[in-house]
Amino acid sequence: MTIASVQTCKRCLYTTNHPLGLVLDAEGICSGCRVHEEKDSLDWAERWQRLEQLVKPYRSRDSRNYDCIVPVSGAGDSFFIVHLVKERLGLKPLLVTYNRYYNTPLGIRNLAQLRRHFDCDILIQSVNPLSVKKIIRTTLRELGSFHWPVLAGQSVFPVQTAVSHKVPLIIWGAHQGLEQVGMFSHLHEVEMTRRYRKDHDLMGHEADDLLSICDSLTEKDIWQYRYPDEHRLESAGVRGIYLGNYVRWDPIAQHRLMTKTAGYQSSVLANTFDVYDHVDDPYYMQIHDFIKRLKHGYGKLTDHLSREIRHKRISRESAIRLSHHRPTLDAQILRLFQTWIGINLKSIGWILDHKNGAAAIQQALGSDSGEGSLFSSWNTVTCDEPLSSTSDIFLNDKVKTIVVGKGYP
Amino acid sequence: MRRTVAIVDYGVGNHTSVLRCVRQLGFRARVSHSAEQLDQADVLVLPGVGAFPTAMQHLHSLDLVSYLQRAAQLGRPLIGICLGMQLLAESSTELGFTPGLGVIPGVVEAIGEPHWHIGWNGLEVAEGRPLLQASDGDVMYFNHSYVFRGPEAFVAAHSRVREGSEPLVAAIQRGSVWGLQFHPEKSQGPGLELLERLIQAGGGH
Amino acid sequence: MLRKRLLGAVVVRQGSAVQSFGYRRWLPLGKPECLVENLDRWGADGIVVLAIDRGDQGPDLKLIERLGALGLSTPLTYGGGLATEEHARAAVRAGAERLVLDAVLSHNPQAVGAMASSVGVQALVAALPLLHGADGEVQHLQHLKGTHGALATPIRELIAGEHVSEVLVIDVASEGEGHGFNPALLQAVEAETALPLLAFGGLASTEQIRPLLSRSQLAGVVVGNALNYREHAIGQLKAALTDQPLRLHRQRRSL
Amino acid sequence: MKYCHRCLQPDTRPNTQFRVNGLCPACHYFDQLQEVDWQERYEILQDLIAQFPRRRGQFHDCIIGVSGGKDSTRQALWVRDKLGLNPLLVCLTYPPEQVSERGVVNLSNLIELGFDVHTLAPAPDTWRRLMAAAFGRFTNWCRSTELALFSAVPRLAIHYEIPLILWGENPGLQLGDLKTLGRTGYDGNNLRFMNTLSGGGLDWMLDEGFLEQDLLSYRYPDAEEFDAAGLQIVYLGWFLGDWSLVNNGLYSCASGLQIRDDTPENTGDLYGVSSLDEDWVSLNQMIKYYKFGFGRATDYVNEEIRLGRMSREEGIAVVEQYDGCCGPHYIASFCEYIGISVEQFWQQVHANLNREMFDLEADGRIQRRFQVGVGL
Repeated sequence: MTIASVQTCKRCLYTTNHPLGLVLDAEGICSGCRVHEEKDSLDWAERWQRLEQLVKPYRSRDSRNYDCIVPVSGAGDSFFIVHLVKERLGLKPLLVTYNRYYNTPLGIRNLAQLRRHFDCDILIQSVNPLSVKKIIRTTLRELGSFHWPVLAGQSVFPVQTAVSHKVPLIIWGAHQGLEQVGMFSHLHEVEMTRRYRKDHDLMGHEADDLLSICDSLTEKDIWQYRYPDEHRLESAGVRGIYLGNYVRWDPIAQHRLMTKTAGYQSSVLANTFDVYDHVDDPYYMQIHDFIKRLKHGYGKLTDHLSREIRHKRISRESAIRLSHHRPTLDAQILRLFQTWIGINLKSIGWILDHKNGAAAIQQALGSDSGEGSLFSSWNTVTCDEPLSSTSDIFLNDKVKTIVVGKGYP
Repeated sequence: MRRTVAIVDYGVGNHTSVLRCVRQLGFRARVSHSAEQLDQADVLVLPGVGAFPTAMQHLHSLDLVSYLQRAAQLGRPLIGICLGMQLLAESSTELGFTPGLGVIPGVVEAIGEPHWHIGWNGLEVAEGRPLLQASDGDVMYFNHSYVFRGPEAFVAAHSRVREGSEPLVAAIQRGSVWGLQFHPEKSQGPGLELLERLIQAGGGH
Repeated sequence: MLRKRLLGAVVVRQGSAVQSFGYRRWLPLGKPECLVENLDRWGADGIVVLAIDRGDQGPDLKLIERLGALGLSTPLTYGGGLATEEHARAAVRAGAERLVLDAVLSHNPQAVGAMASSVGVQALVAALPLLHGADGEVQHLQHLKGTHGALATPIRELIAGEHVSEVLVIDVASEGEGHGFNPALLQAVEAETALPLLAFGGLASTEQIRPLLSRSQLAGVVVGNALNYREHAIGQLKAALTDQPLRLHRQRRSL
Repeated sequence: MKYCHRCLQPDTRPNTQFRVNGLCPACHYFDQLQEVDWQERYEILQDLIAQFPRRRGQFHDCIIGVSGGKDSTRQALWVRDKLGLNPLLVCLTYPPEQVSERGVVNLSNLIELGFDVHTLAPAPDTWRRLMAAAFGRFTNWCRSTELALFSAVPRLAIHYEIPLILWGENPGLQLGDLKTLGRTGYDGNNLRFMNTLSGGGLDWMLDEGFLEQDLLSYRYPDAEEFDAAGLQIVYLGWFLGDWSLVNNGLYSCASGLQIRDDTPENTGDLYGVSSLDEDWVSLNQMIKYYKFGFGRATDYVNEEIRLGRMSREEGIAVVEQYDGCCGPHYIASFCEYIGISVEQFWQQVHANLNREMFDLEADGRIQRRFQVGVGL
């Protein structure tokens, strides 16, 4: 393999080390920034019409079925996606959710609000936690990740549901490969593929790749994460489209709108200034992202800052300053995770370090760095209106996270 | 009991694809050129890449010529693939005259016109080859410019470059020895099915 | 009857798969293994992996080994950095069935004969990146030198004398843009050789592919970028080309 | 109005018929059970299950419809740990406004016991409007929601190609539709012919102006779909010798089930172990009482009398005290939810009051005219 030296984009904060891949052009601007430029040059009204044409044949003819499947969670872009699907395209969606088990009260609340506000049917899959924990033990050891079941489940349950319910159209929000690193132009109108899921969502490991003669993980544990059989997929005509190809995607603006009109709620999170993404998951920013930053020097903060640079809400200089924020860990959340998974922190740290040939994580997990989010400074360094919490129930339950919840009032 | 397949390794080309393919089909598989290892197998597979003379030279230098000939005489199941099939013949004129294993009567010669048989082509299975019958009409991957010519009695299947053109030998059989001019391991579903049947039958009939 | 082929191309730059646009602009795609494995599952008629930045580093043997280890049941063709007989032998040993030769055709045409005796002529494919000049002349692009001009005599002899078994004709101007392949380029090569031809560059839709397939010397088309936008892109293209002599993919049925 | 000679079941239960010896069908059935060879039934069940091998690539053997309550927790554990099957649990859950905190905790408990659970929740606002319509038409808010509850399991069974459905007790008996009685005591397939489910089940909703595509969660598969998928509904209650309200509660509480905190004065739920996933059931039980003269306390007491854990006299006292109880806070929250006033609620309940059994006083109080255990 050709090892090129790591280079940084002259506009955003991404480097050529980005796990999704990144290409710099002759001017030193990255593929992600270049594709982002399309957001200000494309005729979005025309693209919306393309979308309307695209979904037309998928409307149920006899009203005996849903028009489409929409994967949702208690955070992310779910509100805006359902808003577009239900209120602007006028489709009848079946919402689907993979229960990640790491659910915050706020995430449960947002999901309940989503269902109520948009009046949609929802199907929620909970894979038995005994198998989920077994898988985590394997992926922690083999891939250095405990997030695999979440990534695998939320990317495949909608596809399985499309096949089983014979609702061939799946509607996703933005394509992360396009948004972050410019894997595709908006004009390519990229659709969901099994290849992308395996390559990027699953770190190159599909469910069956986790099985080994030497491991106690069995087919019975992983089968619910399998992609549907090629033949069934093809004969059902399953197709997953991304709204970001047809709508000028801007998560902050969308979240603000949904907070105002649909009752979405935000929360200050650790290790990033964004108050909207990942409010449903207590471990995402605190553990998953923390480990990622120690491992790759890259995490959600870089994603968020680069996104905001591109949307011209922050200068590159201010962004660089913010990017020096040292990630922190919350001891309470760590204890919560340790109890749930049943592995103590020292052991988790050792496993992860052994994978990476370092002692950084073991050390970091050992040092209780307490609370602290320096992102109050966000509001002073941007030319944009402040980002703030609208909820204080992110993790109001001091003892455990919720498997399923009521979420109301 | 799962069958054991030995892939004869004579130092030419890559055996990973055949190996992976055989294991994927659920058989035990090993790659070897030692008589001891080959002896333990139920089925021998002779793959092949490159030119005929080089391949024969390698077989000689590893003492495999007499081993394979004896295996055929003893009626042990043996499957030659692509060049491995051509090696079963008496001789080839590729890059000059070279004697082959002579396990199946026939010679290997340049195809003629057109010069190449590269790509996917259908099989016309000959009468009386029950093991191959299910693959009649299946499309397999070929890549060769030399071809087997020999008595019809040993020809198990043909292919034609064009509708109505001269048939090219695609598979040969003598007892439990099989030669496949195409690459079953590179022919996706239909190729894997055929290979599975041949191994399962242990060369068989 | 020999079927026409629909091959999938994976362009690799700095070890990663990329979308390539006219050999000038690239967008990242991911791990070559994942793309290749996917084309195998989709039932492409062949997979062509082109490592475009090998220069004089020789073939990317680690990459070929990783691809070989996937246990593909689709023929794998590799191109990039192949300059010597030793390179060719190593690439085949690592798991490539066929090899695409590009720069070596111009720089060291005599090496092609040595490669043939080692891995067989049937394993060798000549790549000809061509441009349609302003005056209507077809010109040959030499990446390493960054120059283009008429097809050099040694290359013309190699393909006319069939020292390779197929020619991969690349429409440089159209590459990656999806606006179709210029048939004049095929015409120019047809005048030079009777070898089967493969067309690569600019092909995205069935409307672009269909007219090419009707040319008798064309053995297949190679599609790159456009395979990355949809699930089952190969199957979708083939489903719309049932009037053409293409092979239909079939998964293995269990005994 | 006549009472069963043994328990406190009046013959006002819809579609019931007492035996000549004066026993209600439930007591009669209970007597019969004393002769049952439970080992034989267990073997019948095993033979039955053997007829439904897994489809390739599928690791679920059967589907169990669950709420997370006492019946479902017990069944799920028995099916997995005793029968050795891997069930998929399907839960049709209430909207956020209706589902109880206790209900979601119990469902969580079931998941954490190690089950795969698919939860289906119909659109909340449609649910609410249907409930309001059902109350307005039938003075029974369950008319729409029970359609969703019954439909979810066979619908998902068809989607997932898992033909074997295990159910608790025969809902045909509860619903009082004799057409649903199957070939045997455990066969539930006749449910598909039940008029209130399949076929005309949605008619009144369509009349109310709901669109067919808004009612997907309420549509019971029609007989053709049901048969094409080869579905088999089996009632587990027939195989479990100690199946009862209280026993199921005992099994499930020992496995982590949380029960009601509220008192029977507010809920009519004697031990607080039934319908745990929502609270407006109390109000429906109260209305049932005003329509037919018996409520939820009667169900508990009848069981206890049959099992010899309570005398008929003790039972009469309990029923007199708790049947028809419903705390005003449940009525208030229900009215707020469906958008009517408490006065409107009572007007409708009064209009549906069984005037033979009850007197409506001028001040709005309802007086029982019958004597519990004796009749009118």
